[in-house]
Amino acid sequence: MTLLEITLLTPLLGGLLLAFVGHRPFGGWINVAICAVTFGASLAMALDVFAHGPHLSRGHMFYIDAFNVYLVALTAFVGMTSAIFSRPYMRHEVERGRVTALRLRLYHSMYQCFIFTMLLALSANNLGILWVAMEAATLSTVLLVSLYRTPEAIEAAWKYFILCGVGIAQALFGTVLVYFAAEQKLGAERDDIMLWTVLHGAQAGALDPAVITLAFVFLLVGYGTKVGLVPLHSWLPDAHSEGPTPMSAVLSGLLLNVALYALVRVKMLVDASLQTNLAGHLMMGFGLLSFTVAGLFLHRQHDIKRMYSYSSIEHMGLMTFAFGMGGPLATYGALLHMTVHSLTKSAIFVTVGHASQLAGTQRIDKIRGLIRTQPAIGWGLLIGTVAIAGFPPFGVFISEFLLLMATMKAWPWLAIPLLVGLGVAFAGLFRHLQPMVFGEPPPGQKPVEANMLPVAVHLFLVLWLGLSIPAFLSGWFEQATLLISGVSLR
Amino acid sequence: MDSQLIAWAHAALQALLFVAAAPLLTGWVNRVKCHLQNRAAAPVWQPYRDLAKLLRKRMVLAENASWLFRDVPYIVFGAMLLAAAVVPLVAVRLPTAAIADVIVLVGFFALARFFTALAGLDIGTAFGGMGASREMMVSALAEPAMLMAVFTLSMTAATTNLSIATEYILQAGLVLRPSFLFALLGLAMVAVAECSRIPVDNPATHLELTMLHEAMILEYSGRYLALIEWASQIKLMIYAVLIVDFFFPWGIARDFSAAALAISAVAVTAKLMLLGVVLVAWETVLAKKRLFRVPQFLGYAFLLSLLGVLSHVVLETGG
Amino acid sequence: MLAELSLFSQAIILFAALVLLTSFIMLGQTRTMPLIFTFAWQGLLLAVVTVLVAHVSKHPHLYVSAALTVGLKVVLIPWLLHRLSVQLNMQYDSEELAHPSLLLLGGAALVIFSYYVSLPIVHLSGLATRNTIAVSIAVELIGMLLMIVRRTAVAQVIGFMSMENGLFFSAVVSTYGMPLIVELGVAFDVLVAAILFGVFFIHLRDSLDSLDVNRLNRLSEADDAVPLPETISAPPTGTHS
Amino acid sequence: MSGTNEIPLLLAYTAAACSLLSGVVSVFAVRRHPGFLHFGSFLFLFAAGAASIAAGAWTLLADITVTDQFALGPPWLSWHLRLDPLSGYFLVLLGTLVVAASLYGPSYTREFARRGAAQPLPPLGVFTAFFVVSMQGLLLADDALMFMISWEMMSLSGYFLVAYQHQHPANRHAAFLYLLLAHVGALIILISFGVLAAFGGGLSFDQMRSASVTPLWATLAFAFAFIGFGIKAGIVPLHVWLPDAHPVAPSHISALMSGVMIKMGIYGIVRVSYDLIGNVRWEWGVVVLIVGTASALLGVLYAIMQHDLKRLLAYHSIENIGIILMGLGLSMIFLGSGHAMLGTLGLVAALYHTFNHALFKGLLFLGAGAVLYRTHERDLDHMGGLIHRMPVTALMFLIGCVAISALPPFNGFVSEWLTFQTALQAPVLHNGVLRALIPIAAALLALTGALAAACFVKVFGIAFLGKPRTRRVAHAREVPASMLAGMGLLAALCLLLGVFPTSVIEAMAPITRLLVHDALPSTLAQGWWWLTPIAPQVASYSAPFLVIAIIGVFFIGYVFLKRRAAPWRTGYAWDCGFGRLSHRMQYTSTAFSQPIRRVFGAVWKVEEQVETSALPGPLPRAKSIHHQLHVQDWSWLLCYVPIGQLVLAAAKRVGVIQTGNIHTYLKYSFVTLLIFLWIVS
Repeated sequence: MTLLEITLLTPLLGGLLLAFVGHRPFGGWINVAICAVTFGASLAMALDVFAHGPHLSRGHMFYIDAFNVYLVALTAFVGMTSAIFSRPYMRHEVERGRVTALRLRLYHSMYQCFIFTMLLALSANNLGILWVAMEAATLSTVLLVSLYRTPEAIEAAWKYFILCGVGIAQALFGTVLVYFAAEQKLGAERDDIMLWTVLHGAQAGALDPAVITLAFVFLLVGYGTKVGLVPLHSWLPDAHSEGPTPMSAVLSGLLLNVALYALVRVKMLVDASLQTNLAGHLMMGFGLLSFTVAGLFLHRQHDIKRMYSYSSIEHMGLMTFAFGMGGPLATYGALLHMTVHSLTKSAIFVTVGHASQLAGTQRIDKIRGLIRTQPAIGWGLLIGTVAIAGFPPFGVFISEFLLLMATMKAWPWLAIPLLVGLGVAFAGLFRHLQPMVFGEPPPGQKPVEANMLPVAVHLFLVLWLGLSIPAFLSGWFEQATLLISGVSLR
Repeated sequence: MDSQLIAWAHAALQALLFVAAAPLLTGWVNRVKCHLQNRAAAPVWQPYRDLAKLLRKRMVLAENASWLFRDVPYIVFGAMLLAAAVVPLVAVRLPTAAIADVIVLVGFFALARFFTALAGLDIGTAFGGMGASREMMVSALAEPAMLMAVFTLSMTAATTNLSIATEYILQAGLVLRPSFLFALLGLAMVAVAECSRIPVDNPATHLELTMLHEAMILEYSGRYLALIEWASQIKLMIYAVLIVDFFFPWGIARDFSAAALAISAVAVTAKLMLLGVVLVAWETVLAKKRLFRVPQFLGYAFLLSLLGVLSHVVLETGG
Repeated sequence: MLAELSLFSQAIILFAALVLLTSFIMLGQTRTMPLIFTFAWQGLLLAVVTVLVAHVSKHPHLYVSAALTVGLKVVLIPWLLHRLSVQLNMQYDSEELAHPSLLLLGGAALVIFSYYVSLPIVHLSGLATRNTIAVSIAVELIGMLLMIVRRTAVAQVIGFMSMENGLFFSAVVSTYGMPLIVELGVAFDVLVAAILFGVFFIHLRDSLDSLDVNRLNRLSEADDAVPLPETISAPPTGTHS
Repeated sequence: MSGTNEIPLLLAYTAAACSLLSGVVSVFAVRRHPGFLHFGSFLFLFAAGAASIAAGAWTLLADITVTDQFALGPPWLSWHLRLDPLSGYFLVLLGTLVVAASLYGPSYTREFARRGAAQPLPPLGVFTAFFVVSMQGLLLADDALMFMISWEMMSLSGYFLVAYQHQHPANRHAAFLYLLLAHVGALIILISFGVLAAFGGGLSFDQMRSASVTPLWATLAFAFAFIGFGIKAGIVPLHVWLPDAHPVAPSHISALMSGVMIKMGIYGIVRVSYDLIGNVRWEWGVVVLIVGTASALLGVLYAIMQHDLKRLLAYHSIENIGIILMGLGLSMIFLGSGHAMLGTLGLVAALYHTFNHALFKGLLFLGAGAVLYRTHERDLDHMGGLIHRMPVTALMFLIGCVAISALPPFNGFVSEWLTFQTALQAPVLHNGVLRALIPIAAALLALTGALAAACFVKVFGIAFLGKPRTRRVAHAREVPASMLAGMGLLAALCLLLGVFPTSVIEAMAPITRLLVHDALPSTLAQGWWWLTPIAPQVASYSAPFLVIAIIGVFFIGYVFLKRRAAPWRTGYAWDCGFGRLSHRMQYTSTAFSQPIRRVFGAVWKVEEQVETSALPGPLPRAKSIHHQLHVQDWSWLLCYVPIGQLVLAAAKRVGVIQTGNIHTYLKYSFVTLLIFLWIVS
């Protein structure tokens, strides 16, 4: 029973167990326990990979290398902390009658299935399995989005389902084309040609450029929808604002990362066979468009969760732009940005959840005086937003600093739209944040029972990454950079 | 070493002479004005008698006056004394001129004006506020014009040290410089504004609406008023001597021999008396301007001194 | 060119054309019930093509895929949709299309476009069925067009499912089907999707009391007034009264 | 690296450690025992200030440059530190003001610790500590990463301090504007470092120094650096955040902000243009001179119109930054056209004025804080007669006012005098236009000086002299001794720097040797008594002599006149016979600035309404007159409001995408796919 199998099976079995016992008062604790076990196993696996290098499972079905090992650990960790947060949150929702016992059971089991599908997608070596895992992730979150059964929630869930369904269908066609190109070159009789390791191996260079480019376009549109790149992003704000907050935290923190991971896996294949950096240019264009448009969207939001979902779109656009640029510095910055963004954004969604419970609404102009009512939530939201806006000493600043330096070196004139976008996004975020956090609270606003431990742990980690990146993590990033961009950093 | 000592002694002597002669110039100006307006004129040393009377009289202070009100006369008089020590009156090689150059001289005037305005505000009456506000407005407009005029001189003589500059112009002899003509007119108009003479302010009257300088020192009496009156007389003398040194320096002593000093004393007295007559003629011809016409007047002064600098830069240095 | 192909290849091309035809019928269909039946027909034709390809390319696992297609796309999903429509008494609803002729022209344009797109693949692929790749792409794009145009949720589901058909068809045609494990995964996903659609119909029905998707636009920002920030509207300090 | 060289760096580290400790200690200063904040954290802050002064002074006097490396940040990009005379000089500046603020702070913050106070104490202490440590880090930074981290942390901690009393909407508005412009400034600085890093091949300043940058890119890098640092320094079009942000922070923080934070902008400009880019071009000097003159003039003109004391002082910071930039501009012009010695003189004048401004602006803000502490009043028109009730504060404030108005015995005059001397050497230049332009700039500097004097006569006259205008001001008492100590330290330094300029300029020689490889040889030609920057015969100024003369006059006056004269008696002020004057008959600050408002009318956007309600009856008698004056800043209306509306309009147009209709969303993905396919094929 290798560590990888434990990491994958625990959430699956947990999901089944919680399907029956999820609604009990200790259901929340079981959820946390399962996530803890998963995190423990993934951490052990990560240390093992760190010690012995990439790990290919027996049937070549799963492949853990420097690129996805820290993502697996990160997914499990954020899953655990969101589970810790979701326990008091869901109990509060149940007390307020917004969620029935049956739905709580559904919530917990779907939560674990969602964690399982993401871990499966990250570790799958077969591109087909990767696609199946992504589709399953969509399906498991659709029910979560429509948990509250309000008309808006159902509408959001329907749109999420249709748009992601169509997107994933494109991705399937892309996968088929990749399979087709591989079959041409490696012969039809071998059954392992869908394995990423094989495709990325020495002889991958010979895949037919025309077909691979076509495949990349379909995959880019497919997985791009899941990453939430503009103009395919429309489902993301609705799904975030209508679903329960723990789900938004996990969705925004992890699912977008997994989709981008899949996209980059495919880009590595395409770069290997194409001489021109066409794939990179497409991603840069897509990323820059999302970055600037999402920045402008921040200014017009009325719902706090929608605002932070647009901030997620903006950051995913920045990461896509960085991966598109492809230099060693940019790739290192993008990998670091993936980590710190998911940590910070999930911490922010935790505080946003408690803030909306405290104010009883998600409308920005009705949330007032957070610091005065409950300092923990007020300061947590303020510092979280400061971190996500890219202020030192937090990690987001370091990754944005590296990205800007790389842009200045490779495409000096592209730095201008980046900086304008950063400025506009910062203005949008803080314009809405200030009235919420500062000022006098409305009469009768009582503090709400909140577990701020996840927020503190996340922000501490981001602060630690901001000040000095530990050697082992930086080692992973450098190996991954070598893998992705082909050029070593030092 | 002893020559240094003698030079310092001469400088101190000249400063005392300067301070002593200041009321004389004012007495002369008042006397000529009375003659021009065919009134019976007071003797030339009348200002001395006024100062002596004031020094003896008992002072009356407003009940709201603070310690600042009581210290301002000394600060103003000290500043004027230092300014007088720096300006070469009869001899040129003045060691004291190294204490402060022409920009510091403008600084002294600003210091004196700053504290007089504060004294005006200290009592808390409308007159003090009005005088201070208007005086600061006029001085704000006069200072750039004065500095532009001074720049013309110091750029020509490549120094801001007054005695070295006067010596340079003396050695250069009679040279027709358009920049000096403009600088002279500019400096004269600024001098009129700074010493609160006719077109800007009326030194003779105590009418609330017309007075600028007088409004600030309305509450002073006794020895404080003496010190302040004396300081303003010294200020008038300094401006007159500046104009004489910059534009008509002939006859000023270049060494401390008795003969040279005697000649330069006579030359300076004659020039100052001539300048007094010109000032009186200017004042009888013109009437006091309305307050918000003064900026236009000072605008012309600035324009003239600016023309001075430009003509120096463009015409005289060439290239 | 068609002549020198073996009889079976010719049959494959014929049935591919028929699948394309069903796509066009669905595009033009306004009533719900015939729409569901046409979808079933498309599934059946697809299964036949898969059997033919399995026979020509001697890939045994394609028979399993064909069986799966028949089970899912011909029997289970149409029956599910039919039962739901009857339950929500929508079977007689019909939906008027804005300008049907333009729509069909659009479909034709899509076919030409997909042919243009698939040219690099066709000249590379050595398979007998290479020239049906263009058709498979066309079926998929028309499925998407169907989703965009139709208003009722059922029609959108049908569009989604016909897109899945197109994808399955291209997999079969271009690479003689994916490895079995992937086929199973895809089939499983489609099945779960179908169930979820059913669940959603009920929610939509009782929340919106109609399946008209166009009425789903609460979450719109288009006409929201941009909240004027404190910075612009707040009077800058320095006033004095 | 011999033993003694290490010490300044160790002192700098202890300084940073002390300020961090003050932050840690203030965390415990909760409501029940505020002593932690008052004595614990301010004590550590005092130690931090003292250590900074020691480190800076040691580097300056011993003229040594020490470098070090920290293993922070990504492994292949560690933090580089460097303590050279330039950063030593600014460390001394920072240390002096931190020491003064830590003396002043304890009793000033007692007001926040009172029962009903709206804000908890710990955030004030923590963010002050971050504010100081980030500035120390900024001065020691030797690579782009550490510089940017310390720079943005300085802005961030400043934001929290400005938003400390966040119950007032105006404070929130000011804090948002401050952080927005600080962030935009930081991003622009990032571009400048990006350009230098691209040429230098790395992020550390040593690589940038050795980089050979083409003139075009060097100008671009300088332009971005100047704009980025200019936003923080508050040059005219970019200054709008400063008059809102500084006044709302607690007074000892406003003193630190106005005194030190905007000087970091100047430090940045000097570091990038003189040190990193190296060969300065004279075109840059012309731009800096023009911007400096504009900032100086507009800064003072806007300051005169203010009637809020702290807002007036903030506007004055803009004026003094303008004067510093004029010095820098002149230095760049002379350096660019090959006159190294005059370039050095300009740089010395600019750096000297930076130190002077830090001192007297800090003193004035602490004075304003003392008045606020006692009277809770910031509006000049509600003050008056404070000299009788707060004599020592009045004396300190007077020294500050005289120093800032650049009047002879004090330090403001020396630096302005040096700037004038640099301007007067214009004929040396070969470029005719410059020879004409520089004297005009000098004349405008004189106008600024005179207007500043007018403004501070108004401030001191209306606030401290005359009769008290409101009841609260009438009952004011003198502030506790510790606050006076803080102010006293700065006042004494103002006098010392004014009277002994030669020794200060001598101490600054290492900086100019480092940056321009030249020093002023003839400063000490005539001994420390005379200041002769260029040459004894060109210009000389002896401040000690001047102070002795004034003391002499006081002595003579006292000995000959006072003792022998009869004692003075008090009487009523002259009231033209109408009877007792009331305090309402005094000039108010708006009345005082009315003549200047009429003369320079076009500079502001003035809206003035006077409504008189007449009494019934034939005679035109007024029952009541209501005067409404509203002076607005043109740059806020012309630059910032349009940009804000532009962004909001773009946001509105962009919002159209999110129609909420699923079909349009599907259309988007469909069209994107088609476009990509078209691009690819």
